[in-house]
Amino acid sequence: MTDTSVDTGAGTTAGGRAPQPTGGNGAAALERRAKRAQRLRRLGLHTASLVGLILVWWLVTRLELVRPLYLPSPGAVWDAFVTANTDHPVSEGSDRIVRGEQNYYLWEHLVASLQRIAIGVAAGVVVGVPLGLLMGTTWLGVLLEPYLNFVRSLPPLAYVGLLIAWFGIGDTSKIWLLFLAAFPPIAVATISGVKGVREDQVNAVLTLGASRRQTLTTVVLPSTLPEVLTGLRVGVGFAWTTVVAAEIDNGIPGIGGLAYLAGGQLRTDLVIACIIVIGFAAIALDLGLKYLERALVPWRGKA
Amino acid sequence: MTDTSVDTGAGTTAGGRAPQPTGGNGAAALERRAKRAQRLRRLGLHTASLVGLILVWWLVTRLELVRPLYLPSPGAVWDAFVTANTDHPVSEGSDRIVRGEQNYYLWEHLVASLQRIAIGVAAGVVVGVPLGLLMGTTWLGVLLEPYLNFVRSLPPLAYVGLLIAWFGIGDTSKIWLLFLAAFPPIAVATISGVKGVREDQVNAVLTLGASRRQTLTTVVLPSTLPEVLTGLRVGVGFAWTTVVAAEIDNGIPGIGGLAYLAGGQLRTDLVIACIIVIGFAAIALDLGLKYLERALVPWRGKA
Amino acid sequence: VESGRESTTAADSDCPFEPDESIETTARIAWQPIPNGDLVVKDLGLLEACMPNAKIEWVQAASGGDVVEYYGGGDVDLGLMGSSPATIASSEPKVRDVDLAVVWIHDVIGDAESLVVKDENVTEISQLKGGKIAVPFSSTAHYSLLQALIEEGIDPNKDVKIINLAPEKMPGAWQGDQIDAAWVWDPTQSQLLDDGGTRILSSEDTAEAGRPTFDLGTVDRTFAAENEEFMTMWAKLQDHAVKMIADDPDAAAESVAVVLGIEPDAARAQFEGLTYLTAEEQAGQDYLGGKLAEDMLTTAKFLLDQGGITKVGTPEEYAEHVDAGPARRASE
Amino acid sequence: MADAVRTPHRQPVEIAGLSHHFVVGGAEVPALDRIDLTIEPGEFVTLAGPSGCGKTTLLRLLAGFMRPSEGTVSVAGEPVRGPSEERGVVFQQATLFPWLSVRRNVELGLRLRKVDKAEREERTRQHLELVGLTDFADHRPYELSGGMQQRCQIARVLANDPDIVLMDEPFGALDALTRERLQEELLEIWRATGKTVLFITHSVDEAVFLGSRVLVMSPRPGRIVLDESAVLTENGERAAPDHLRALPRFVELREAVREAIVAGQQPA
Amino acid sequence: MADAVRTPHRQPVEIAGLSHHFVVGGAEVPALDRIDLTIEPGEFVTLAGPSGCGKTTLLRLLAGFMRPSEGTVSVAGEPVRGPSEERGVVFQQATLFPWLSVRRNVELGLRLRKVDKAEREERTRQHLELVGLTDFADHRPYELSGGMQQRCQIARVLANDPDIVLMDEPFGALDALTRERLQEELLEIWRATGKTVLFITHSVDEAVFLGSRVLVMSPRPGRIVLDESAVLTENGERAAPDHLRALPRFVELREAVREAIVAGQQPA
Ligand SMILES: Nc1ncnc2c1ncn2[C@@H]1O[C@H](COP(=O)(O)OP(=O)(O)OP(=O)(O)O)[C@@H](O)[C@H]1O
Ligand SMILES: Nc1ncnc2c1ncn2[C@@H]1O[C@H](COP(=O)(O)OP(=O)(O)OP(=O)(O)O)[C@@H](O)[C@H]1O
Ligand SMILES: [Mg+2]
Ligand SMILES: [Mg+2]
Repeated sequence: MTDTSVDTGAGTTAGGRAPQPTGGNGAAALERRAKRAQRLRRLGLHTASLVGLILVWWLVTRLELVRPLYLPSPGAVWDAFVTANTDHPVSEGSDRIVRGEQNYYLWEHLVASLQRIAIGVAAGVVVGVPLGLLMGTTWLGVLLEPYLNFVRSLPPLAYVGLLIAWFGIGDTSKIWLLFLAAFPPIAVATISGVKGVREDQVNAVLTLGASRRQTLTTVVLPSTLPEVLTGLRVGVGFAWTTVVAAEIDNGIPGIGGLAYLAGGQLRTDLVIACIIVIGFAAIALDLGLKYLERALVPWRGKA
Repeated sequence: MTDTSVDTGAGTTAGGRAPQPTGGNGAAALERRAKRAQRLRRLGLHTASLVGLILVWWLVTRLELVRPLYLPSPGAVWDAFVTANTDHPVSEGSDRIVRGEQNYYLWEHLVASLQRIAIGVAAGVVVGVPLGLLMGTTWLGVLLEPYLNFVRSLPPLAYVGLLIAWFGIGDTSKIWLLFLAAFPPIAVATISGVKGVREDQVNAVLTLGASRRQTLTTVVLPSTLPEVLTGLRVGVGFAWTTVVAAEIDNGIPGIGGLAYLAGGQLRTDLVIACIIVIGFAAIALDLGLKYLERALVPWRGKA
Repeated sequence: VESGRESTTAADSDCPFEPDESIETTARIAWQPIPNGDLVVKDLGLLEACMPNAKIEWVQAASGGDVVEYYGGGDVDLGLMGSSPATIASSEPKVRDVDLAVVWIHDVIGDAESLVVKDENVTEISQLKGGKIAVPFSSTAHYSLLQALIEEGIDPNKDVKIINLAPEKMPGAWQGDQIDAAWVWDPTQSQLLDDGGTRILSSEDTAEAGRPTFDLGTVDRTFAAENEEFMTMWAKLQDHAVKMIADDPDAAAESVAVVLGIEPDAARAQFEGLTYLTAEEQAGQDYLGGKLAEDMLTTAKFLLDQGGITKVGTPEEYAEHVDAGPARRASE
Repeated sequence: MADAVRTPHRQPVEIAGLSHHFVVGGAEVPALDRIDLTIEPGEFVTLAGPSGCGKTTLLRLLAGFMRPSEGTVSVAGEPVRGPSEERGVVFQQATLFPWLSVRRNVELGLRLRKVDKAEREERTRQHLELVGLTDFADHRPYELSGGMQQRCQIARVLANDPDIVLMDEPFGALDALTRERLQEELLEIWRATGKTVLFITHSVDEAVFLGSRVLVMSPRPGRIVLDESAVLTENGERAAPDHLRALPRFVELREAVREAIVAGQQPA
Repeated sequence: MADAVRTPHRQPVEIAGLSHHFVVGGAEVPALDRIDLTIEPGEFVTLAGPSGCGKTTLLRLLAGFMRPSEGTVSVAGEPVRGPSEERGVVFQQATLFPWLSVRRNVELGLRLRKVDKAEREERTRQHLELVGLTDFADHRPYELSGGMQQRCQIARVLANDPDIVLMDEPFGALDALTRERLQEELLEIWRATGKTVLFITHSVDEAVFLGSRVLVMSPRPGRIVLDESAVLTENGERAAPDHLRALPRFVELREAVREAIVAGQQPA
């Protein structure tokens, strides 16, 4: 099904409205133009809803419906955001200049976390997809499934201590934690995808002479791809939610570590600035994954 | 694809080995017997691997490869488990009897957490599935998707303070947190499932006179069901991982809260007992969900 | 399973004084797992016994910051927190969100929080230059550590690497040689000492240098004003617990052990590192009666420098957030 | 809405200047080229043409599954904006719902339109019988053979009693006997109800035998190259099936259709 | 493995006491009942029978997609344990891979067997041409019409050059002309390579025209009720297609097959 007009069933021409006859004009060009218009409309929609949201937020704080301890005004958060990205005096009037927060700019904290997430999620894919394929197609699934379910339900806060004891307080333990967050949804989605592979597609490739391994790579994997990508998106989301738990201990630089410290100091404005930065970074990452999905799985809903 | 012999393609007769000819003997009965045998074999496999694992654990602690502070022996953990489930003197010889841990038995802590998770996940389904259907089929998807991605990537530890401020320190804020953990994977999976619905199945039901709502309930929802269930399983798993974060503050009774308190007192044996209880409870829950899946979606991989 | 079940076996304990049946307040009290009189009061159900018609709710909190948030949400009326969060909460702009007063000093932190070093050749904090020191940030230990470093002329941002680490994770990092020292409390402190660590400084020392740290009892000021009798009884019982720690440490330790879920012996050992003050001592000039407000001002100035707060209040403002009333009434 | 048998509308299906192309990898692939066609109510139009000439595309445009690149499709004067219950579709590849039993699949349309239970059950029973699936009513679609799936689909559409029936090679997967039986049943239903039918087939014989009007399309891009009335009468009455094939007009028409298909395929 | 054209084995396909039932909701649904059949290497066996009689089931058992409830299937003396590249299958419902272009689908078997590039491309080109999809080589399967998908599937199987070709109504979705052309091409390939072919069809004419041996199955449970040699010779040579249909033996056989199918369907 296409993106916007799914349930009308008129899937071919995007946008849902029938284009007018246009004489000799190249219809591919026409389609491109319609797409651009649609993209613009979308952007408008998002901007409008964002502005609306900020306005509501501003009003709520302005009317003092919520105490600033919990919800500072947009202005205060913006100030915290700017301060965290610049060299600034430690307090008003002081001549001691500090760099950002905890000696790193906010964007440096973000980059540090992004690196950890990237490695953790990459490891999650490298382990989760083959493991999922294996578990979905062999008796290993029966054996390992309970352990997978065990691991994927453990609260990081309960076992992060063990990780630190084993892998130290450096990045290794943090990456492990992010990996352990990202890999189970990827593995679960892969297994579920494998179960949905059409029997006759497997049969077909076997009659063409595929070996066990070739069946996996030429049929099971591509046909599982949509679910793997959904799993990946969920996994990345999980990794983000775990970034604070991962960076509670020795997590500077790191946006999660910063948010935690700021929380401990009751600096809600900075906490919310961190939250928003995390949210936007996550949205951007997810957008990228969606483009990947569209490029890799053009046949979804068609066959 | 069936459960065990997927990639051989011999999907119809479970077990992968051809049953011998049996004369007039009812073949359905034969199949039932084969299934029972398989179930027994599975149980054996699991027991064996569990025993093996405990043995390795015991050896590791016995040979003192790891300090008991990080990994206590199975015996110590068992003792902590038993103590936590009984009335026992505060110390040997003392006549002050305490009940379990923190005045609750361990199983009561577990039940308390299970209640919260059940409510949170139920809310996640009630909100996530309709929202996912709506977002997958209407322009609301375009509008809400960034917000969904925003919410699903927020680290609970960063915003649990806000929840407490809004919903108090009682169960409400904890359930909210668990809801916010469980609902995004459900919604994301639903959206992804909707995208995979075959266009012609939607077309078919529309030519039968289905309204918009009827299309959703009679075609989109059932055909999305496998992915919704995968999402639900991931969501439940995720709720479990969040249970400590939810119960850090005023989380007694609660297995997550107990694990957190025990951790602060360096009582690793109790922490690990909690972890194992959480893990087993999660496995049991997941098993139930898998049965549900098998009962609800018998056509997977066939059409 | 319902929450709020309190100790079953000790709840029938008697009130040490004449129970006051006229008090019908509902009081919600935030507690933290710190071995002091508050836990004894909680475990023995003294408040419940002495004010049979009052409704007491105990709310567990993981840190002082959490308690401040509880106040902000209107979820608690009394709460225990360290001197740093109490100072933050008494400074602009937080004071606008939570209006609380310090009414009790549960303990003065002494050897209970100390700097333990790994290398036995290190005897001076200055020798830690270039090393890694672990401490839970935003805690009283963090404050003491920074004070001690600055005292010695060591720049906490440059000369040493200070790492935020939760106490329960320190033994692992310690074992793995990832930290050179830690400023921390029990049971981690004892664990590190057992693991070959040496104590070179403690909060006792920083206190002597004029930078004491406390675990403070706080109350919502409106609540305190409206419930004077309750506050008095509360302070009397806290005083009773303090005296019990001094006079019958075994019984007190048992209560603490029950709440913390540890051995009574371990609990008893932890008493050693803390100084407990009777109501009379508290009400005096050295503490609630005067100096505590100054200590808070000092703390505030320091926190400003560290970026913890944005503005230091006037001495009068801090004095306003200290209320020796309940302690004084209790000691009479 | 709730009455199962409706009086068919008396308005034609009009196709004007209809062109359609698909965009494949940025390039345009033409499928239909300026088709003008009016189907009168009650006509049984059969459509033949080489594989890939655009028959299914035309049917899908009529059904409202896609919007044409150019031109218009209208039914009863109203432009087609999407699928509707008045235009039932038998798909080339059966689209049964695997979560419903055969019976449920067949009665789905009636359920959706809230036809009352007694009537629904009766119509379902009738149509299951019609396609010979009575014994398989409680099976799931994936437990049926290919031909049985196709029959189930036909029952589903006919049970819903649409004014216009669009059928894309409905009998392609059936054995000769079943096929003949269903052909006659379909004609019977058509005669009794006056439905408008568009019937795509590969069998020239079937096209001429069933149609009251026969169309042939040429491939790439699809154009209509033959459009003949095929109301074969014998003494002024529609001829009985047995006699029909013997009529000289039948043989003649069959030859014409075959030639049109061959001619259309030549340049490709 | 790496040579694309292999000499076919000289061993028969043997089916002994083969029965199969499906379990639907706890109840047994019989599909095949004690079938004994030996297909000699190089035979072109056509199989007809009413819809749902078990043709596809038999083919899937031969292919090794399922294990029979009773009895054995063996090829060249070896029991069939699963699908194998020596038994190519054209499915009743095309199972193309939507993630591969038409060309990639056709060359998949050659790729899997690591046939070298030049030969692979040549064979792919040939077979795309054979089924008339040269112009659509870079399309995706879902961008093809139903008949084109079926042709693509045929090309995919033939390009892989299996010893035994199992075809389940391969020409069902094709127009008459394309169908005739492919019938002849298939015969040509069969004659040239000596492959063993099992060909399921609904067209009695096609069954008799193509087969060197014609089988008819009866429904529920499937049994073989007709098994006739159909090597139609004219002056000792296999008859040319044009003359074939005129032979009295052809007409006779066609009548016999039709009657067998009708007889089989009667009791149902
Ligand atoms: N979704 C699509 N995307 C791109 N091209 C398509 C699509 N559907 C059909 N086509 C192309 O349009 C042309 C006409 O296809 P159509 O399905 O209408 O043929 P048809 O006449 O039904 O053939 P058949 O008898 O084989 O079913 C073909 O060339 C086909 O490749
Ligand atoms: N997966 C299945 N589960 C249950 N029953 C099945 C299954 N597949 C086939 N059957 C049943 O087995 C019988 C034979 O089916 P089969 O597909 O072999 O028929 P066929 O001869 O190929 O028919 P057609 O010509 O319509 O394709 C049918 O009654 C069908 O309902
Ligand atoms: Mg078609
Ligand atoms: Mg079949």
